[in-house]
Amino acid sequence: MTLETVELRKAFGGVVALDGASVAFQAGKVNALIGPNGSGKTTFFNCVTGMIRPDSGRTTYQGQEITRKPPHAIARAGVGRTFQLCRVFPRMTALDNVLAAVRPGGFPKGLRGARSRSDLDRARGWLTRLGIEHLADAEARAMSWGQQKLLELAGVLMAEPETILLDEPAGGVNPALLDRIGALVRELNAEGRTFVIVEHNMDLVMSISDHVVVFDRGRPIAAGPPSVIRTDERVLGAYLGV
Amino acid sequence: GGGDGGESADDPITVGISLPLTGDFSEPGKGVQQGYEAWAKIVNDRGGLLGRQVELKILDDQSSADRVVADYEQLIGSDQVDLVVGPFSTRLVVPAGRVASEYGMLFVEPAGAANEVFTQGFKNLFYAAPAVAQDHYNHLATYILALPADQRPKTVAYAAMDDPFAQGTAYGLKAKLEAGGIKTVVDEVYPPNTTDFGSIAAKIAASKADMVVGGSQYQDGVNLIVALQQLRYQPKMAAFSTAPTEPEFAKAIGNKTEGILSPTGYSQDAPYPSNKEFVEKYTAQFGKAPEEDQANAYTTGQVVEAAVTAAGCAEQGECQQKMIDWVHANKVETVVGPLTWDATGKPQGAHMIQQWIGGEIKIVLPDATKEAALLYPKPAW
Amino acid sequence: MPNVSRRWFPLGAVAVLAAAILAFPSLAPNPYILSSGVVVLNYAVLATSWNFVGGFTGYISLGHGALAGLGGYATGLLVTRADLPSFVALLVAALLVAALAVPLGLAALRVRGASFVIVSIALVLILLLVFQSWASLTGGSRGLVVPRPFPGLLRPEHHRVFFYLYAALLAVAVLTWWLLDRSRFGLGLKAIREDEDKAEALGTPTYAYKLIVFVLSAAFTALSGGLYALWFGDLDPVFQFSVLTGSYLVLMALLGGVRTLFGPLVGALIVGTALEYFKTEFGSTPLHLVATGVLLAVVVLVMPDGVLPAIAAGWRRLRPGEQSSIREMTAADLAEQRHRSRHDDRSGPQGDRPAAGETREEVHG
Amino acid sequence: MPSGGLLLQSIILGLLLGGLYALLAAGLTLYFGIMRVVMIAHSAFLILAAYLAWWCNERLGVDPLLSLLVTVPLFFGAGVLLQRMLLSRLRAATLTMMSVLLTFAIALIIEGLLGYAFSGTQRRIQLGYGSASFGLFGARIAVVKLIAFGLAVVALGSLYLLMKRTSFGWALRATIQHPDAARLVGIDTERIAGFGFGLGLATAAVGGTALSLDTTIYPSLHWHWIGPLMAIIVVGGLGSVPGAAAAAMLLGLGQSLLQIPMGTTWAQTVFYVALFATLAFRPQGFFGGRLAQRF
Amino acid sequence: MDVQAGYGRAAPVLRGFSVAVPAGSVVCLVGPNGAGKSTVLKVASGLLPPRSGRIVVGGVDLTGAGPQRMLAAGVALVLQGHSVFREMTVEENVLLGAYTLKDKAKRAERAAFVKELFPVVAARWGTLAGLLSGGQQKQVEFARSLMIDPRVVLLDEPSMGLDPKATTTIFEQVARMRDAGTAVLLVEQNARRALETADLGCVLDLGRVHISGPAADLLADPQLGELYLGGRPGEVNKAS
Ligand SMILES: Nc1ncnc2c1ncn2[C@@H]1O[C@H](COP(=O)(O)OP(=O)(O)OP(=O)(O)O)[C@@H](O)[C@H]1O
Ligand SMILES: Nc1ncnc2c1ncn2[C@@H]1O[C@H](COP(=O)(O)OP(=O)(O)OP(=O)(O)O)[C@@H](O)[C@H]1O
Ligand SMILES: CC(C)C[C@H](N)C(=O)O
Ligand SMILES: [Mg+2]
Ligand SMILES: [Mg+2]
Repeated sequence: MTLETVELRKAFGGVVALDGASVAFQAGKVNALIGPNGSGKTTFFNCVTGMIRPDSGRTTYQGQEITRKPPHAIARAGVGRTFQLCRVFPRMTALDNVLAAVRPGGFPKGLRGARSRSDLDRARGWLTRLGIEHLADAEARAMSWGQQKLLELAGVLMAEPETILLDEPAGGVNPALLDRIGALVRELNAEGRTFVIVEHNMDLVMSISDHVVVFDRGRPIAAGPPSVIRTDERVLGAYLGV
Repeated sequence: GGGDGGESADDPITVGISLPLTGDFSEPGKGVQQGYEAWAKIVNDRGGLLGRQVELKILDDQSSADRVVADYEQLIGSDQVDLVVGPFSTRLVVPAGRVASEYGMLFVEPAGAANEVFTQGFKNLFYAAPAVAQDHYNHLATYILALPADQRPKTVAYAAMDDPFAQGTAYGLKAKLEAGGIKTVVDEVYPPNTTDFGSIAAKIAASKADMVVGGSQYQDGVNLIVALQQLRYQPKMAAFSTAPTEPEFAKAIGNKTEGILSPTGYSQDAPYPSNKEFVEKYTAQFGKAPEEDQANAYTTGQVVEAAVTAAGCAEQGECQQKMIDWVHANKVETVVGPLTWDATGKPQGAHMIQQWIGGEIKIVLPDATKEAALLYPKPAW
Repeated sequence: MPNVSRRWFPLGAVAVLAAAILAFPSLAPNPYILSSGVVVLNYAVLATSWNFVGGFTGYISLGHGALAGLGGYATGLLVTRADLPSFVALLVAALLVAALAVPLGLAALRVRGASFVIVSIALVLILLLVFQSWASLTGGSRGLVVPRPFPGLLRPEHHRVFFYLYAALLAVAVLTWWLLDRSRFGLGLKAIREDEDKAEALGTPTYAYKLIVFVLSAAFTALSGGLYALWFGDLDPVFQFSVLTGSYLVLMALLGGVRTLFGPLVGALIVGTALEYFKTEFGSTPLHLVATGVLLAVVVLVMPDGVLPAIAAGWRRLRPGEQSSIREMTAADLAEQRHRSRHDDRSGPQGDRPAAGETREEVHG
Repeated sequence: MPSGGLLLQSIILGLLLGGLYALLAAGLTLYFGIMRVVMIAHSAFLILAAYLAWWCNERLGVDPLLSLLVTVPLFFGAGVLLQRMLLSRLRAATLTMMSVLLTFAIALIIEGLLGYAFSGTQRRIQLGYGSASFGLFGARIAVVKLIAFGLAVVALGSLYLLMKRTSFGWALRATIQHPDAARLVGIDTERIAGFGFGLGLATAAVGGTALSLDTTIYPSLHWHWIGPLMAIIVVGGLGSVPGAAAAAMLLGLGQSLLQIPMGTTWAQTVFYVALFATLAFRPQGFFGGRLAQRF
Repeated sequence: MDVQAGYGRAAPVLRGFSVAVPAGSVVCLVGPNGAGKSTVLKVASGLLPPRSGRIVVGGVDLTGAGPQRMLAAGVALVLQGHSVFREMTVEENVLLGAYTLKDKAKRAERAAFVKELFPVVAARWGTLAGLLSGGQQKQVEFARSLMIDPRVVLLDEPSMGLDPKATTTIFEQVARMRDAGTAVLLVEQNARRALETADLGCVLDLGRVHISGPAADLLADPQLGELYLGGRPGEVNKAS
């Protein structure tokens, strides 16, 4: 169990976004988190990564309690994420966007030059793998929706977190490219990275994930391998809507 | 100007001045400007100084200490004026005085009355008026303390601007009255940019003090009086510095001026020889008689004139020290009487007290120069 | 060839600039001009210090005037009340202000954007109130007179000494900015400017970063303010704690270009000179305010990125080619490229890319 | 311990002052909370209006209240022009920041022109009823202050109704929040934004006139007002007219009462203390406030 | 009625692109990221003036008209990404969709219709839209666009971020619009699904039409599949 939550609860005014969610994600697997709109998936990510504070409940990462840590500390512990409403640094070039994901390190290290050869090479490598290498020197704000989405993904990958949370990576991405993203995820997973992916694109979810957790109204209602989930009654009712 | 070498007898003597023509002190600042202009005209009509015409170079410092320094820096360093004289108000005189002193210039000033002007260690500065701020109310203090015990005001409310001069006057009086056993019931200090006097007035009115003393410059005095009147506060005695002697004052408070007291260093009817000429020529030039600010500026001119004449020169350099030494050693006859200074440049005289009576401001103290008897208790305003 | 010129051009510019600054006192025709030079250098240091916060993190502070004022007052008070030697007082004051900047930063940096602007304005106004009211310590509205560090010196000499002191301080500030700009720490700060939450999610301790750079900026600002106090001698709360000062700094930095090393310096040169010129030209009327306002408005409307970037862009437009930094590719092209890159995999894609240096220059200059 | 009389008097003064603050802050709420423009020049426009009222009174002998007939439409027009010609040119992404600077520039220009036209000298309208007052349980209420308060109530009321009851209010908010989407539902965004700004300046016209009745004015006075007004809109919750009004009354009262023990200057710190407390504990404001988002 | 447009921008995103959308039909625009799909819709809705070329709606040349006139001519666009008015309530958002509609009864009727269609919209009627989840916001946006009956609807990735149920609702509505005689220009990355609904398909790459034709033909083309539509057609498609 690498990432585990116990009874996470978060209410916004009257709306209970997370209602005692206890979830466990396994290390070295591609996990998927699915559920209807508003079921609390993004809120779950936000709580886990420290962007918002849960009302109650705990999160542990590799056995360490991370519940009330600030987001950057959680990121440094090895949990990277992307945002559903894709966020890039608009007035930086694509290359700098990716370079900015390199952790600066402490006092003397932080003053080192930001564009070392090796960092540059890695950054360009990621852009290439995501098919946006030709945009390396374009400012992020001048990119199309899907291009920004890919750029954000490149940034997270550059930081080399062990565990990567992706919030709707497929939203707005061209399907041809999506196949390759799926392949990329599997590749990285083979290198030992853990993924948690929130996604509505069932093709993608079912084809790449090892373990699927289904959310409804702020708590998991089912969990298991894709083949099981696909036929689970509750899932069909709550989510797939048949 | 041209301070360097080629000094010729028909070059005018330039006098550099920075004045608060706008901002907090603009009302009195304009008065000072008129005084200087009157002086220059009178001197020039007389044939000039050392046979040279006097030319004024006036800059506006917007009542700001930063600007006043830059102005004198420019006047002395860049425009190379021959002489400089002071701006209005202690707050500007102190920084200006330092520039002048660091350039070794004689610095006579019309309006740096507060004590701190004379504690800076300036050896080149002279205040051209009869008395310093804390002595302005001396005659009034004597008068009050001489009243029979049952008629004396028993409680006093003080409100003073956080300004060396304004506070100096009020606290000068306060020290003397407290020593005489008169109680202080309100003691408020407000910053120069205050515009709302409602709550200060409320405090004063609620204290029902017999007397109110305002350490004011100009507008703050006007505002405070209106606020007090809105609350129908009727003291037995009300004294304010500077404001009541300004020409605009009566109109500004809606002519409800009756009985307001104010110290002044100057009287149009003063018997000093040069005063008659000044009042006459000033009135001819500006269409009305001079007030205190104009007189102080004129006095400043007179002192400089005496120094230049005695030293026989007027330019930057050694001449300045000659003039400084001369002023330290001599008495100068002016429109406010004969003036002498101590080593710090402090004058050695006393102020008179004026009062608004029947819509006019009249000298009421000391007895020797009074134009009317002091109205006490003061009629309602 | 263009590569060589790109390398040597900045160095040459720095050398020319340094020479010009060092020669100025000997060339100044009179002490007044020299004193204006001191004022302009003061602005240059302040604007550069401001840019540590404004340029990197994008937090627009209108309150830096107050930090300079604090530096000035602290220096003055340490000299007058604690009898410290002037320049010891200056350093201690800068340390004190830096220390005070920690709680100030902790409070102010919690909020972003416009709220931060409001807080920074509030900082100025509240300090103004405190320094006006706490007369027993600060002298209140009457101001504070700071004794001369070199009492014997005549005024022109005094100006000259301070001119060089300021030049040295400026050099240190510019050098520090340059170091940060090219560092990883600097890139983290720029990420904060672009999207703070995102930077945080990428592992940048944004709050700590902002705080560090704020304190650094405060220290430089305080040094400049303290030096001003020693030079000028008369401190008045109304001028030490003025929103106007802060906004002049913003104007200078913006005008020159907040994302460039010499932007604030160039801005200070232009605005500082303009301010002095407006004052002497329209001195007796408040029209200098109008002129300043118009200048600011024009900058904001016409060159929101500043003079230096505008010049750079103009320069680029003059040279043909390199219109767009985006190389355009169809899906098929991309597929093919991918194919190729899979073969020469780890060697990394670092072939010839004409537009690369160009674009970077524009962004980080 | 202050006497009961002083306390009552201070409460009355505080409430009257609060009303004036509420009016002056209303415009700011409009630009800042709704249009995302930090309008530094608002108080400069107040002072401008005050000067116009003073000028009308001084030169033409017109009662300042009558000058409203001219200044309100004038300011509305100026606001529309300002928005259309200047603010609309700013990039949406940097609007908040750049508007600070742009409006700052406008403030400087106004201050400079006022200084040029009328000099830096302090001015005060001399009204026949300037020091008139009537009693209330032993306290006194100055007529001029009451008039100012009345103006504030009327102006605020109409503004509130306009924003809540007409589709103009909706369209304005939509325009600011997502201009493209607003255009796509058929809103004439340029006109709406211009009107919004004009409305804000119209409140400045009323506020300035109210202000001129009972204080001295001088060109640089607007600096004095910026801090308290900003504090009020933050405490009241950015964007909420009733919130700003409540905060204004409360802070006005607080200031007035604190003046008894602390004196005028220290009492002004109440605004900043409230500002910092708000930002620390409830950044969305204490009274109104909608999205708890940080700008 | 059809829309005719040809464009070209300085740093050209679209270089000589034309498409015609007949009334009562759905034209689906697909293409890689950055191909210019959103740009086409922005130009067609008047948000972005074209450099050259013409936009014709129902035979009337409307080149250069702003969104307001376009809307008056019956052209409506739903933006890509999130375009709710964040600090307004769901109610205000939805009703603003009918800003141009003066008839109050009609408005209320429409509101009731969209509330029924999207349960979330009804449930969160008084909430600030910015507080909704990503998918919920998309639903509000779509609901907002349903408040009027335009002649031409431009949809930019309407299903992005929506759960399967809501996606189904959206495609149903697209079909309903077509049946009511509306011309729909649909941009979708959920390309296979969209082409299934569409009558005509059009593949856009680098600002040019790569290929266009009946939707079914495009779906069948294997090369298109690899470059634009992605492989593995619907392993689990039956579920949705
Ligand atoms: N800041 C907030 N304030 C109030 N309510 C919120 C806030 N954030 C989320 N919610 C509510 O919490 C619920 C869960 O939202 P969340 O964004 O986690 O959903 P989601 O599962 O990610 O949905 P989607 O698939 O649409 O992205 C929603 O009903 C939403 O309205
Ligand atoms: N504001 C802009 N400034 C400059 N270039 C832009 C801008 N917006 C988009 N572009 C460029 O125009 C091209 C087309 O963008 P557009 O948004 O139309 O693509 P799209 O086909 O909708 O892509 P996606 O599927 O990713 O949404 C892209 O290469 C993009 O980089
Ligand atoms: C008596 C006045 C001319 C003195 C002046 N107001 C000052 O501040 O010192
Ligand atoms: Mg979500
Ligand atoms: Mg798009």
